[in-house]
Amino acid sequence: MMLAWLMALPAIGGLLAWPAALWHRAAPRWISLAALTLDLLVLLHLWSGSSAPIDITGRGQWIAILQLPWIPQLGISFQLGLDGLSLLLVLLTLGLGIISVIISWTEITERTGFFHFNLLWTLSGTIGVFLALDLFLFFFTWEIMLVPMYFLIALWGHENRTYAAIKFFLFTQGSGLVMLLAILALAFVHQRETGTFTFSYFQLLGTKMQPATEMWIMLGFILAFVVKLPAVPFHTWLPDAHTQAPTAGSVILAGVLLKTGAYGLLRFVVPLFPLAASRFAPVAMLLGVIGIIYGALLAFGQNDIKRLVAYSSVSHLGFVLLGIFAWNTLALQGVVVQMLAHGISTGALFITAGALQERLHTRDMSRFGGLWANLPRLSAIGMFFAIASLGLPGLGNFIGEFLILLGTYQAHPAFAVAGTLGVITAAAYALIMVQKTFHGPPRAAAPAADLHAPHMAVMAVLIAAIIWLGLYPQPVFDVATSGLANLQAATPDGLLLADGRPP
Amino acid sequence: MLHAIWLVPAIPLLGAVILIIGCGRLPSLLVSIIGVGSVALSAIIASFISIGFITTPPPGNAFTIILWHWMAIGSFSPAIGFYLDPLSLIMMLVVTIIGFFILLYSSEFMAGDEGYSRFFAYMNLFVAAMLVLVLARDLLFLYAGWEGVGLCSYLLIGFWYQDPANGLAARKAFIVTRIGDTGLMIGLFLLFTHLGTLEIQPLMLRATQSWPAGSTMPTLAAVLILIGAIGKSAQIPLQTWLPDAMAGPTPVSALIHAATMVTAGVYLIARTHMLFALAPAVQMAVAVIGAATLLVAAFAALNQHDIKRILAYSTISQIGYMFLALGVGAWSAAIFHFMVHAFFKALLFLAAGAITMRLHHEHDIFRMGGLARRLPVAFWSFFIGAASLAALPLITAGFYSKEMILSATWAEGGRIPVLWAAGVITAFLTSLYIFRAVFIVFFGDLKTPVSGHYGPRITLPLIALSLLALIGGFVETPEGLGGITLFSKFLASVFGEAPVVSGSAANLRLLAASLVSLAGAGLAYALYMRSSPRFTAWAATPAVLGWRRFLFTGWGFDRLYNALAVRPFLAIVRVNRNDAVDYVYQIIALTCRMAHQFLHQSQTGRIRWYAGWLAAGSLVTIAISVLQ
Amino acid sequence: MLTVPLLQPLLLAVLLFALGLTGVLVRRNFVFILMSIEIMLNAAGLAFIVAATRWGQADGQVMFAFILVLAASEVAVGLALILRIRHRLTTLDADAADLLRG
Amino acid sequence: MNDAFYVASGIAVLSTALAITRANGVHALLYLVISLLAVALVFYTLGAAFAAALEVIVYAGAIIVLMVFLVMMLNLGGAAAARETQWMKPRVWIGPAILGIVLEAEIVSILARGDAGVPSLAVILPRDVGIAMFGPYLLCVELASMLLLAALAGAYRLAYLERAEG
Amino acid sequence: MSPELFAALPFLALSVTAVAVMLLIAVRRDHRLIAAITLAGLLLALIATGATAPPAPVTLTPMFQVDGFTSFFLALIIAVCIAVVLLSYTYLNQMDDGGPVEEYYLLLLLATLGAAALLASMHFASFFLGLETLSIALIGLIAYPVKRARAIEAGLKYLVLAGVSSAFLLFGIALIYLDFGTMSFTALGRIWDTNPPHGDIYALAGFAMLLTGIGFKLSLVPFHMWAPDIYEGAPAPVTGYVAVVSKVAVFALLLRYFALIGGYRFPSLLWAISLLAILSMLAGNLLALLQDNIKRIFAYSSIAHFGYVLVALLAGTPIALQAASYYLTAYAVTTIGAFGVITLLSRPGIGHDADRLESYRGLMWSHPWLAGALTVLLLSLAGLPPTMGFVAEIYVIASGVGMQLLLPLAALIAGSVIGLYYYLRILAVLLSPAPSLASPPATPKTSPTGGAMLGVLVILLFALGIYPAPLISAIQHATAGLARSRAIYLAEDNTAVTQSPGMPRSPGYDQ
Repeated sequence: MMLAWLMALPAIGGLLAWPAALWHRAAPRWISLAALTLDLLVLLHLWSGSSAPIDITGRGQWIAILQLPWIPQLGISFQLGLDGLSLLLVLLTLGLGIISVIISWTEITERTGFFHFNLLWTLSGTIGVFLALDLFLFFFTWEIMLVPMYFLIALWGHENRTYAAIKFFLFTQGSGLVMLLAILALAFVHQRETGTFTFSYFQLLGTKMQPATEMWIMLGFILAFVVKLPAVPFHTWLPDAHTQAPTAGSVILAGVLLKTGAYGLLRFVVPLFPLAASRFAPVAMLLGVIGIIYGALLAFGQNDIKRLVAYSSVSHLGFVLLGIFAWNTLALQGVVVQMLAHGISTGALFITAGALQERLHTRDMSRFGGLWANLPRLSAIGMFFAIASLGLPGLGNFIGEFLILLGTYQAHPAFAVAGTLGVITAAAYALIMVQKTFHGPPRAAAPAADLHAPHMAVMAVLIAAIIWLGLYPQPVFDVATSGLANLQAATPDGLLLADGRPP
Repeated sequence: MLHAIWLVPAIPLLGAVILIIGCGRLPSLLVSIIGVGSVALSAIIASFISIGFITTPPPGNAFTIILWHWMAIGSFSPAIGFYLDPLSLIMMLVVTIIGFFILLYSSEFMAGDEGYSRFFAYMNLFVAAMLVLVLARDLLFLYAGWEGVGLCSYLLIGFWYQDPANGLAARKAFIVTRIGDTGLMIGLFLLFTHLGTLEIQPLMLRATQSWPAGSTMPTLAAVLILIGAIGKSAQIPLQTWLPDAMAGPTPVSALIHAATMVTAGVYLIARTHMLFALAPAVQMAVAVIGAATLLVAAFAALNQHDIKRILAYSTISQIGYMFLALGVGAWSAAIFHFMVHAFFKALLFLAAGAITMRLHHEHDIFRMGGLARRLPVAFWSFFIGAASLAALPLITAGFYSKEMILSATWAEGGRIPVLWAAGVITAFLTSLYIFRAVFIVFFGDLKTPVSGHYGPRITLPLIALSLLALIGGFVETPEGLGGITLFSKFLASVFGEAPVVSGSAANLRLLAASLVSLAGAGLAYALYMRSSPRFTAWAATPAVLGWRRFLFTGWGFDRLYNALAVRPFLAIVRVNRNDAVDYVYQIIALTCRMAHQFLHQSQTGRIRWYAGWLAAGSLVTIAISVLQ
Repeated sequence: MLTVPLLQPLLLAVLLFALGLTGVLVRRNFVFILMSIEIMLNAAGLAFIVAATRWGQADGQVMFAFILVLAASEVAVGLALILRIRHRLTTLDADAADLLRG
Repeated sequence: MNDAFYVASGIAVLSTALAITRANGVHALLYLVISLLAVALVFYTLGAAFAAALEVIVYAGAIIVLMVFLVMMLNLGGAAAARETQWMKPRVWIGPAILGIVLEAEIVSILARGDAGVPSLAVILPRDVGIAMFGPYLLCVELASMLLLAALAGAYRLAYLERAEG
Repeated sequence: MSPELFAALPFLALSVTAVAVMLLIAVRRDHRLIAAITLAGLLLALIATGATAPPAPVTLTPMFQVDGFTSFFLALIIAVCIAVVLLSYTYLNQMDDGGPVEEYYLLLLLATLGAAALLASMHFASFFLGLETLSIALIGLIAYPVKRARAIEAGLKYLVLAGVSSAFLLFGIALIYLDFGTMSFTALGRIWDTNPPHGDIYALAGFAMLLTGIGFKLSLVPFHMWAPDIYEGAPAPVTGYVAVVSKVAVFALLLRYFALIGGYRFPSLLWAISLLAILSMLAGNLLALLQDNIKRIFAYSSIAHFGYVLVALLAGTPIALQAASYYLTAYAVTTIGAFGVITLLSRPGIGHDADRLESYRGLMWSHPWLAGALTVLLLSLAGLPPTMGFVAEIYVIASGVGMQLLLPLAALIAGSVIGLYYYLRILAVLLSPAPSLASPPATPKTSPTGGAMLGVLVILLFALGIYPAPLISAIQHATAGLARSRAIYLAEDNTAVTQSPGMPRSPGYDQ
């Protein structure tokens, strides 16, 4: 039941926060903060109980499982499950959620109630995505995430918000519908196979299919996930959405929402369709490599700081795609760390960009320059995270990228070598950002104030987190291990590689 | 005692962290105490550790300590841990001691700079990262230090951030070295994938056990490591970043771009020398690259007029010697030269800094002159450094280290001693270009007014380093000159016994090499002290001028790379700034819009038209239903 | 009684139906359009009678009666509307009634 | 009987064609009446005497007369006829006419491929129709009355203000 | 009481109310009273529907049959009709063009009666009469504001086009009748059960012409052109009625008809329907794409929506019947809600409704409750959770996937994505900051009944979107009978359609 609360608390908080704005303008903020903190406590409580995991025969170890009837006529149940992988991602979600509330404290002054409602509902949907073990429920929460996010962008976004919001929505929803087709097709194939019509993840695992069928259904899933991830060439919604969203929206989008794509690939695509996934792996890895390079090239070319960070996300998540389809322990652990580290570092960069925009009223880097002199703290923090995102050892991103590439090398050396080139291009865009923004001759008029205390606190937490990830990621690995074992249990032999060599 | 080894990098790191958190608000005195003091402390600890190590060597002449396991995923378990053996001990000492002197120097040199605490923060961070690099037990941890020093190099080259040129130089340095780092990273993948560990010592052992010499795998691995080393150590073809890196403050150039970081490649190859021994072809390539770099950089140095750029090319060239030594298997010679080079090159840079700070940061040697009498401390230290660099016989440390390399090269050289010849020619050129600088800068007429004065924090390091540059070579002398082998004996547990070169032929070569460097100095005197009109006229002929310009730009490597890589990259970026992929979606959107317009216009509002469609639809429906 | 195959009266119905339809499509005057609809409905009625003849049933004629009901209703409402539109637009031109479009 | 059928058919087609092409409203309606009468004859030949009677009484008698009344009331005289002629340019009617012909050709070709059967030769008396109407079709007849009520209410509402407005 | 009479109670309630209203008009014109009586009659009919939902089908003459399916949809359309009455009362009061308003209720009742007859009909005669009663009454309703040129034009357009389509429909029925000598659905089904059809050209041509008539009522492309004009011209409550009752009733009939006669035996017919469905989904959404009249947008979107439900009809499995029923329910709730919002925002006095998209700018800030309701309705139309529209869309897609209708599904996906664009466009207008001064926000004097009704609808949308199980149970119960008759033709669920050579098949599905 705690699992349902995990999902429900933000939703309830959102429902409370909305009308609370009538009472006092700051009330929604406090309510949101309280709801998310409470949720975090629930999660930690669950985590503390993880020493006695629930063992489901053949389905791995779960920290908690919940199953309630929902639409029995259609074989749909309200089924949630928490394992190591989802635990980490929910943790990330809540962490960034709390941070988003804090950074919106001063940025969002209009319609605070509705803002926090949307923020919390997006988070609730995301948590649902990470917990859902029923494919219908998964799709339900997958869609639930979108609408509030649309509002966040369309209402509190910047100059081109409507276009960006609609583009974001169309891409995700269009691909989501294709995934829906695939989910239903899977359910029907399963019904034909076994006679039961169900959307339960556990029951659908191991459904026998013709190779062609498996491939088509898997492609339906993959489309939705790579659009969300995003992988080239389905990424073009991302720069617009990230750029136009308010800071909290960008943080949530980049930090959390993109991870749902990766999570979907991990949780559903490979375990449900191991054979097709292994056939598809080279293509996916190629897409990953293309994403790494292409995203970095585009990031380098941008003048808008948020666009730059957005394209850098494309590049970073290329690594994730690469790692997922390498499907060995090293690469998968790398994927987990990369997701967390990307969430933290990119989130922090968006906060930095948001702070800059708040102070300079532009995102155009050609109008920045030399900010170090006036805003040393902001600049130092911005540079720190730029460096983190170029993958400096000792910081979290490096661990992720290194493990992914190492794992990939064991599976497909050529892709690893190509992906490693991304390390060079990452340096190019991260440093050009630092140069254009913080270095160079001071151009903009001296802005008012450096970061204030709440922001500094947030940044300190993020810095600490990313250094911790970089120097001692073992706790993350330990938590993720059980989750990854659950996934790999579905593919006992690992992904058979294209050249037929087991990893 | 040895267990305190972790303090050596940790103390500078702590200093850096304090300075960063202090965020520029600490008083400058406190900053310098923290900045210099932490490295001093580290140097003292390092010294005690060294004494302990030498007096009571640990079993196997090596000591390992693991602080914590960085990660443990299956068999992949790199540790945050240190490995101390004679090689890393020497590196550690050089880094901490030279680092201490340079930081001491900086505390005065940088006084008054608005980024004073930032400077010390970065420098301390650098020292910490460099110590990690040399002390790391695992290749991955080494890589962390490797990237860390790269980052600090970037930060310090671009230290004066308001000038975009500095930023460009910094980025160039970072990205070019990163190209090399990528090679190293792939090398790590390969090594771990095939040998199952990244701990250096077991790794080397496994490599020798499981890979036959000359086979593909060690060759590949060695090539990848070599790429990393080339990038870091500014060897051909990745040398172009180093001259530009001189944009940073002079102490930075001294510490990072002369004494320590740029020689990390040498250390890396020495550290993994067993692997290179398994790949003779690659080892040959190391030697060839070293020899080529020697010559190329020396010629370029001859044509510079920025004093720091002369030194930069000289550094490239001198590292070429080290590579040459590595390539011929004279591992300890390479390390010996590394150490000596650290002494005299740091000295040269600090002296150059001492000059420029008194000349309002004038770097052009042709606008200096006659400084010998006005700046005696700077002159004498620069002169000693130059002598050591030029390897003036007997009295300078450079003489002994260079001799060791040249004799090893001769021994390895085979029938045609091309490599040896390159070394000797470069010795001549080295002498020529550095004395060219000496004569132009210190003699002749005073061209720029001198101001200010030196405090003890500048003179002390200069004196100390001068001493080292003179006497530092007596730990290893050729057979003909006493045959002291303290240094190579000490390293023998790492590299094995070095072969002793002896005989009259060796002494003859020794004599010849000495004459060569003296001849270079002499020629410099002839050309630049007594400016001969014939030489000036010859130097101004168009053909020569063209060559000089070509050499001035460092053999046109920058232009080549601009044309081959940088410009195409920028062109692609510019063309694709708006993301070509997005056009696909825009076309889809446009198609929908056009379809909408078309259909929209079909809604004419006319009833007969509507009825017509009704009839037509019916016609089609009937046709499909019946005639299908 | 008729002894030819029923195809022939059926063809007559089709012909009348098509003529009515052509009338709807061709004429611009609402009155003529209404008239043409009546022709079409009548043709449909004829088809029912033909069918009833084939089976010897009364149902076709019942349907015909219902069609008459529809035809009468259409005319009644239609004429009222025509009066209205004439009042508003001062024309019976069907093409002129295109306020609603797009 | 067959001859009567052919003659009546011919008249029906001809007069319908004339009805939809006349410019003058009254003329057209009169042609339509002729057509309806001819169809009534066809009904008769098909053995549907009751339907024939309804056709004459209700269709030709009531509905068309109502329309004649309307045409008179709207005073679609000479000017209107001239406008009608003007509207009847080939450019206007050629497209719809082709559509009509194609549709007809299609249906005809379909029907010709099938079998429409032959007359059953059973005479259906008005009595049979009545029995059907008040037997199985009883509720339908009730519904038809509701249909008429709807038409009545609608027409009433739509024409309501016409008196007041003149 | 005989079971027949008992089953006929809802119909009787409707007829009696209609007659009572007619008589009362003759006696005393009192808007409030007549509205109240209408409402009472409808409530009575609704209660009767609920109370009399027969456990087994009850036949009322060979023409009609009342069963669970009938009762379900009857309840739905009566409920919708009640909503329309609630909306209309204030609207008519404010319209005030000097003419009588009371006939409106009479027409509404008659139209509902026609729709009810459609739902129960088992025979072409009752089908035809129900349809025409509905149509003729609708013409009166559409053109009810006689002072509005647009309303008159809409009425006339509907009259002419409905007349033409009726002629097609009738001719089609005649051809079917000619071929088989019966007009009863069950009899037709039985004939084909004993003699499997081969080349019944007349019947096929008849079905096709019938399809023209039905396609017209459902405004499927290319029979759709009237819809936007009529939606725009008719007064907003009537538009809601046209959009919901006439379409839902016709579609429900189509479901029953198809199931009973076994239309699935005719692959070419399925082909034709597929084509109509695909065209409707694509063209409907494309037409709405940049439209700036909100009523027209809803017209186009309804075209598309019926394209979606046709996918369920094409699939024809039990799950598809449920899907179609659920979809129609969701559609009814949503659409009537949407037109409710338009009605409440309209000031009928000024001669047109609040239908310019521009007049909705910033509505979220001037009328938060109405705009909030509209937002929810739009989300439901777009098929987003947690609304009924979401479940409905999934249901329909599920039925399509179950039968591997790849081409229609592809069109469905493409159509929904295009559709999303304009729903979001409306949403963006609602949310845009300052309300424009050019067109001041519509009347704040919204009727409390209308508001309450909207509230109920929105709650329903959420409740049945989040927990649809009860409604699904009801639908399963309602469609069980139909599914049984369907099962006769589809001994095995997923063979009939896929075996037909013409149907599109997935290349990748199990062979």
